[in-house]
Amino acid sequence: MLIFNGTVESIDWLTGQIAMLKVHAPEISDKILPGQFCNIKVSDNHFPLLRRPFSVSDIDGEFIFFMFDIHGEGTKMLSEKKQGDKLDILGPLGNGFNLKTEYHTAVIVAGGIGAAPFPLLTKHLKNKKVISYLGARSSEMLVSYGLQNVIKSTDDGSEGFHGNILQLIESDGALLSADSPKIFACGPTPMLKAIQDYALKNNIPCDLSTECAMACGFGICQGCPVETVDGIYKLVCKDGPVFEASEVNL
Amino acid sequence: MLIFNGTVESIDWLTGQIAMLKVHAPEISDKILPGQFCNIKVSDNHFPLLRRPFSVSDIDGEFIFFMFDIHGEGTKMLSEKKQGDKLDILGPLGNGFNLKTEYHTAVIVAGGIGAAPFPLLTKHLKNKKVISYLGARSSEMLVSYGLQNVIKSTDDGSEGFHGNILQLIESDGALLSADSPKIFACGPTPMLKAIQDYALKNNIPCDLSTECAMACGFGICQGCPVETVDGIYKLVCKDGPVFEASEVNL
Amino acid sequence: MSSVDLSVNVGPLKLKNPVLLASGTVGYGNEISEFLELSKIGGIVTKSISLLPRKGNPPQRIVETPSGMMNAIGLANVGLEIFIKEKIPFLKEVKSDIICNIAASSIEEYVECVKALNNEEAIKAFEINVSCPNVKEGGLIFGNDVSAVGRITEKVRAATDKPVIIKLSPNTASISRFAEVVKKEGGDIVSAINTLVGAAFDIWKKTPKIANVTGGLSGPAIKPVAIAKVLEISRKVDIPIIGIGGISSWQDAVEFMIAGASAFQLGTINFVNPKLGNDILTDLEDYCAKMGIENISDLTASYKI
Amino acid sequence: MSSVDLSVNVGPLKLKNPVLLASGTVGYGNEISEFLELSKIGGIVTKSISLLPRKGNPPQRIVETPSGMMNAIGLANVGLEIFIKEKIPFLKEVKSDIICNIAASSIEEYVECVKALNNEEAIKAFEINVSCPNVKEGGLIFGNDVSAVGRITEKVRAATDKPVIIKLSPNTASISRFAEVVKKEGGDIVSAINTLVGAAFDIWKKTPKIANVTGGLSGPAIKPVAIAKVLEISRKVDIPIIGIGGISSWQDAVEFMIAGASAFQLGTINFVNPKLGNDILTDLEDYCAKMGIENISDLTASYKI
Ligand SMILES: Cc1cc2nc3c(=O)[nH]c(=O)nc-3n(C[C@H](O)[C@H](O)[C@H](O)COP(=O)(O)OP(=O)(O)OC[C@H]3O[C@@H](n4cnc5c(N)ncnc54)[C@H](O)[C@@H]3O)c2cc1C
Ligand SMILES: Cc1cc2nc3c(=O)[nH]c(=O)nc-3n(C[C@H](O)[C@H](O)[C@H](O)COP(=O)(O)OP(=O)(O)OC[C@H]3O[C@@H](n4cnc5c(N)ncnc54)[C@H](O)[C@@H]3O)c2cc1C
Ligand SMILES: Cc1cc2nc3c(=O)[nH]c(=O)nc-3n(C[C@H](O)[C@H](O)[C@H](O)COP(=O)(O)O)c2cc1C
Ligand SMILES: Cc1cc2nc3c(=O)[nH]c(=O)nc-3n(C[C@H](O)[C@H](O)[C@H](O)COP(=O)(O)O)c2cc1C
Ligand code: FES
Ligand code: FES
Repeated sequence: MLIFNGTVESIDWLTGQIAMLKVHAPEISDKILPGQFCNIKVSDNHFPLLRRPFSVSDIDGEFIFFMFDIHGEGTKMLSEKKQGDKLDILGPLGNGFNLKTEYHTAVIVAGGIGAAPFPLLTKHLKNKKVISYLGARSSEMLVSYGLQNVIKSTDDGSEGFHGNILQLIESDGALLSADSPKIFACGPTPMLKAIQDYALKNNIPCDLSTECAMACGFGICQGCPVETVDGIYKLVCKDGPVFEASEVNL
Repeated sequence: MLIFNGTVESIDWLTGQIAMLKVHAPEISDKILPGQFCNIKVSDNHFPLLRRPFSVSDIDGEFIFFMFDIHGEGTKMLSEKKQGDKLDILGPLGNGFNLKTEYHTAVIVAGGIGAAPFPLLTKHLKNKKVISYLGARSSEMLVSYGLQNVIKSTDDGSEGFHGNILQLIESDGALLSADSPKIFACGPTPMLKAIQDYALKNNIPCDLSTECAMACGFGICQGCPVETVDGIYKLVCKDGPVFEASEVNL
Repeated sequence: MSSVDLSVNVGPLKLKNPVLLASGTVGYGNEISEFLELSKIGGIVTKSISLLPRKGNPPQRIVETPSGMMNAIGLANVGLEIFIKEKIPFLKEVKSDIICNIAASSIEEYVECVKALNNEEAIKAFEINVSCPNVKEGGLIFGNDVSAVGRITEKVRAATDKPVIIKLSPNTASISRFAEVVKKEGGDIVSAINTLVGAAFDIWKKTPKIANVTGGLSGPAIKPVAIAKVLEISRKVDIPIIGIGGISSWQDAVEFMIAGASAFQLGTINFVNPKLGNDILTDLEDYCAKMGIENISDLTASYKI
Repeated sequence: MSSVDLSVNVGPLKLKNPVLLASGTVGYGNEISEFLELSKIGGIVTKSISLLPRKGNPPQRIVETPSGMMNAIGLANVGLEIFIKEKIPFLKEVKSDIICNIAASSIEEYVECVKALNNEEAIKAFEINVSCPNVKEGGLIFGNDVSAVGRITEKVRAATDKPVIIKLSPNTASISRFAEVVKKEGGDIVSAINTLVGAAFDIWKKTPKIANVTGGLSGPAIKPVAIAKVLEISRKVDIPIIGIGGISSWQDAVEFMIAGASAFQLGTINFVNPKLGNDILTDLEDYCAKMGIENISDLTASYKI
């Protein structure tokens, strides 16, 4: 966990709506686990005041990558960064995906910009079989950058299966027939809930990468609770963002 | 008085500290009197919230110029504008210098960035003799862009006369011996006060371009009072920024 | 899109739409009319007027703060006589509804002003400023004294049959107690909020940045406080509310209506974007259309808590 | 430059410098210690502790606002027992002075907490939070009731001989009346301010953005209000003040001291720039040196009005 100035190397638009930011960050590029995130200050004044959390999407030597879409003011400012700009980064943060459990097939389930953490995860899945389900509203939000064996769905049918990602998984069948699968899911909370239900019902180990509004990102504000099945609150930023499907009430 | 988006054409650094901003602004470029100013929004969010007032320094066809130094957050942001950026401008504002009075010699007295309005004024002084006294802390703040017959002073002696601008005027003597002079002064308030005293004592007509913190710049907030000799308040933004030396208590 | 009805009834006050321009941020309408068509907006609230002209506070009157500003104008105004003679004629011409804001140092002065203006047809309602933090005689003291606000409401009520709006101070622990007493004493509407008391120092000179020492904080910075005050009144007192405080976009305006406001006022933002009062109208219509709202008044207090 | 003496006496509380980290914005020191050397700063104020553990409010607890944020954490904390067992040992190791902040729903609970902690050497002072706007039983009600604050001060005073700091609410018309009663009942110090009550709505869902409906507004947006409150206390009551509210730079900190504060707390800014507590020290020294100030305590209430 460090605070440092990264240097913007480039911003590439992977689709009309999704950008990939490449930052020179030797301070942390060799210390990041898949599923971890950084908290980035997008302006050097009080507007916006708080940092913005982004998953580390990929690493290439001393460079780290963030995949994002324009959501509000903060992401708009981020999208306007130019090569050479300094970027105030705090990270890496959070726990990351649990890669220690036993499984043979990694099943990635990514909703929209929820694809962000998976290129880096995929790099860590060297000896596993990988299936990647990728769903989004429309084809503009589908990014298969860095993924393997991608099966797509869109809500509007503009690309791949016409329907939501759970319908895709159910109609596809590859997951249920996979050899000792483990699900890694990231996306909007309603999607995560659906995947959680599905995984629990079918008894499939499942890591959910969750989201919550954050103030600090490193455990000092108590702003980002997620309720566990025991009825206590854990912190998304410190205890998460990744939780086992059986652990939390979303 | 209009609100419109000008387009940044260029920023040139006239000295290490003083910049000249060139903006394409056909909406108003033919409607500006020397001494008038514009109120510019330097960011497109609430930081900073208020517009910033800047004198129109020069006009060239459809382009208008603003001369400024980096004072705080707002001018820093202005200095970072790039060619093609849109600039939200409200103007022209204020009364401008009074060019209708009778005089033969225009004596410009500019302190530091107070030189800003005078290139444009000088263009309007076609049939007059012109003397320009230019004073500043140091040579880095001396800008003779667009001025005629410049006589310089610096507080630190790094260029021209070593001393303040009033000492320069007194030691120089050209003003007192000038044929029917009128002073046009702009600069920090202590300087304006000194010039005001000098002008009143020597019975020389004198226009002072004053400054005041402003919220609106066009007369609706009552934020920018200047006391007249009659003890009432006038508004710097609407009744000024130019006042006769005999009219106001600075 | 014109199937959306933007007109609102704020108690007895009927407005063609909920957009008002706040007292002290629009002067008497002249200057701002260069940027917007006053006739298109719900109305304007004139700068606080007092019985006699007030010179106002010495400079510096204005200081910028993070996402806000402070002012200590000191209720500089032309006084009742000149207001009637010189300002009302202009106000008659712009076809906007005029709400006349009155500030005073005594209950008698409020009543006298209201009586003198009561026959002016151009004035649709009175907004009684009991809450200006920048005047020393009355202002803050009235605004934070429930019984004084009650007495002012009662006396002003007796002096006019035009709608009476009482403009409340946020510098209190319970704004709803004030709204309650306004209702009890026959006030028609409350407007909330006036500015928060603030101060700032120059660290090199150690002097206050504002000559009056303290000033009134306004602008986007205070919006969350204003929303909370409007909500508090809305949940506790059955009286129409005009929402004010930090509105800088149509989204903010909608937020105020959801929180309980029947109409709203644009203040500080007029200094930065004097066109907003016009621009906001289409946006409000579009929002309502998208949300399936036929009458914008259905938004008022539509919070789901 | 090291000729500047940064140490301050805040009443009976001696600090190596005036920099404190505010309750609820530094946890129990563990996480933030990765970014700054706690031993170098004046001290840290721990997250409000209550007799029993508190789960806190459901999400969403945080919302951003212009130049600020709102929170409704609901005083989530581990409770007295775990605090003593698990947190104090760590706090002992960092060589920073610890001020223990206590929140409670009854006067008895305050007293019980203070008594249980009174023998902990690591704790240098108690800060009594009578002003958290996010808890329903006590919080706001205590903080806005002068006589309740008086009674709490009196009872807590009787229960400890460590310095007693009462943390005041800004959600009141006259904060100095509260400071007065604190002084009268034997409190040593007041800290000001806690957060302002705010609210925000999602205009598409019409629901509050914060699950608790209202939250506490903090950050740069509220600085002018906090400065005004510190100044009000300083001008009216002879009691040491710890200034809090929107500090985001050394300049802001100096402004608080000029306005009357003997020390200050960094709050929200810790979330954005957790190093500030360290970085500020050299800046304060440089400022004092430039201004010819040998003891930073000379800055306190050095306003020229
Ligand atoms: C652990 C974590 C990892 C994330 N990784 C990515 C990523 O890799 N790529 C990506 O595009 N987005 C990611 N997000 C979401 C991203 O943080 C938000 O899109 C971003 O904060 C929006 O900021 P804004 O100013 O553009 O939007 P605004 O809506 O203007 O933001 C307003 C406030 O809401 C908060 N906020 C808004 N949306 C979210 C959200 N979905 N989750 C949490 N807080 C939110 C902001 O932080 C800010 O405080 C992640 C969020 C979390 C919690
Ligand atoms: C009529 C008029 C014409 C001006 N013309 C020019 C010009 O041509 N070139 C130029 O460089 N400067 C000019 N100024 C001064 C210029 O407006 C300020 O330097 C600028 O507002 C500083 O903004 P900032 O955010 O960089 O500084 P900050 O100090 O961060 O500003 C904080 C606040 O103080 C106000 N402020 C700061 N300095 C001044 C000042 N000197 N006068 C009025 N308000 C101030 C700002 O507007 C802002 O609200 C003029 C001022 C006025 C009133
Ligand atoms: C410069 C200025 C002058 C004001 N003058 C008055 C006034 O004369 N009477 C009054 O009732 N309110 C006055 N106000 C308060 C506003 O009407 C409004 O209540 C307040 O600014 C909050 O709204 P805002 O945040 O949108 O500005 C003034 C506000 C400002 C900024
Ligand atoms: C997330 C958060 C949690 C807080 N929790 C507490 C608390 O437990 N006890 C307390 O006395 N104050 C608490 N506060 C208030 C701060 O200590 C401080 O008084 C307030 O935030 C104003 O300072 P700032 O603007 O610098 O943040 C909290 C503030 C924030 C932002
Ligand atoms: S965001 Fe602050 S504790 Fe998680
Ligand atoms: S700046 Fe608003 S009246 Fe002059």
